[in-house]
Amino acid sequence: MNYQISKEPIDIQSVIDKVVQRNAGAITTFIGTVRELTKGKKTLFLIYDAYEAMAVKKLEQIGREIEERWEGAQVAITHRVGRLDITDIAVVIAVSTPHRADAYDANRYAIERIKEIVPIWKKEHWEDDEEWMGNQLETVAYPSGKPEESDLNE
Amino acid sequence: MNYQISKEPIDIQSVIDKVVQRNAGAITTFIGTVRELTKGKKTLFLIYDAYEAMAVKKLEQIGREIEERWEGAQVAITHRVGRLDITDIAVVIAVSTPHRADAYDANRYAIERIKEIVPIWKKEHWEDDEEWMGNQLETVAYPSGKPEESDLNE
Amino acid sequence: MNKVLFFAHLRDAVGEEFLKIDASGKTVAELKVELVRNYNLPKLDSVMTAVNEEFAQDDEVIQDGDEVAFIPPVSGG
Amino acid sequence: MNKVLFFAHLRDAVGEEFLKIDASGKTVAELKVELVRNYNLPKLDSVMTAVNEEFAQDDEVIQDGDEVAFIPPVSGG
Repeated sequence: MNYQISKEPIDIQSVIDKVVQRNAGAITTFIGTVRELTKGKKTLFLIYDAYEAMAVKKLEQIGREIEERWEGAQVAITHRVGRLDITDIAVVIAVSTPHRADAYDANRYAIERIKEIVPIWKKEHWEDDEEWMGNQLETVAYPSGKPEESDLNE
Repeated sequence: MNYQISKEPIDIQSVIDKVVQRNAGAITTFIGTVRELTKGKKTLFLIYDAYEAMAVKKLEQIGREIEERWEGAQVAITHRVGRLDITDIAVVIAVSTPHRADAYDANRYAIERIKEIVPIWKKEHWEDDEEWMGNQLETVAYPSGKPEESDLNE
Repeated sequence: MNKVLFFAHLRDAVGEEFLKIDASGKTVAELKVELVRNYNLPKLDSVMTAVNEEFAQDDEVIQDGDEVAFIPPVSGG
Repeated sequence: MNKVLFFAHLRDAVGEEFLKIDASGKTVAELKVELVRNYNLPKLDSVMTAVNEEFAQDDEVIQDGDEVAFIPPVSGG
């Protein structure tokens, strides 16, 4: 159960515990939190929704990609769904590796891939508006507006 | 108290809690753990020792360096001393920033700086030997064998 | 019959989490055209499709019983 | 008088956590030479020095009451 979609608040330590291994010298975590201000606009809260069964499969795929690229890596990812307030945790990614450089690189890879291929969406609620966000509005965009075929499947 | 030397096991969550902020979109942590195998040699346990008062000052310096380089960054670091067994946690670095790329880069900067300027030493205990390690044996070396003057003080 | 799922702004537009449609024998592209004709669906060009929880290309032919999902640009993380 | 601290393999060599020495007026380099002469200290070339918990250069002059520490290459993290 290293890859989960959770309706409840995420316990960071329990995600980390899944990647503890005797040959890890480093564990990195990425904790995505709800930020109040984006380009001067004040977020009140977010709603995350997921195509849950497929999202878990895609998180598993990302984990396999990492274990193939970074030798000895172990990965665990939990993504929250539902309503999240400012500073609440949306996602926790834990990666353990023998050496520290890999732990940073592999963790970074995981969050970028989540933003490309995992069917999860957030709806931003501001004081006077609300909108489903797509990643065309984020800094990471699909090449040609959608994932390349090679990105989508293993 | 964002920078500490601890004789007790480090509680990861309590380090993370110190950097939670409303304008963080990302928190990264680095957790350094005791690895069993290094180049085929089996570690039994480690002893960490610190020049504690100076180590805390140097951790604080690293935090200030990060807050100057990465806007909006908040940092907390706790380093353990004493005897550590395999998988035990030697150091936890937590960095929060508005955007995720900075959280990875600033965190990586912290661990590299710790290995350069913070007066902490580890003694490796193998089955038939023991030795104080210096970072000349690690992948990161001082240029010219010791830190440049500009590296040492603010 | 096929279960066709909608998410994010598509769900708001359709007003349903899913529809039961007989799409068997149609390609993904043909089903998209049909849905745009029958519902007020915006932006289907940038919407990906999954068949049985795996991304599918526009020329994939839908089989009876396949679960089809329309995947707007994702925004997790 | 000055408190002079040793760490890691230097502490093992000296056999003490610190010594009480009158080093005032001496440079860091001069103190190093004196210590190597009086104790079986290996590898002082790659050892840095801190005066009052701040790194110091070899030409820094030690004042009465300064705390001096010899800092072998560090290995934390």
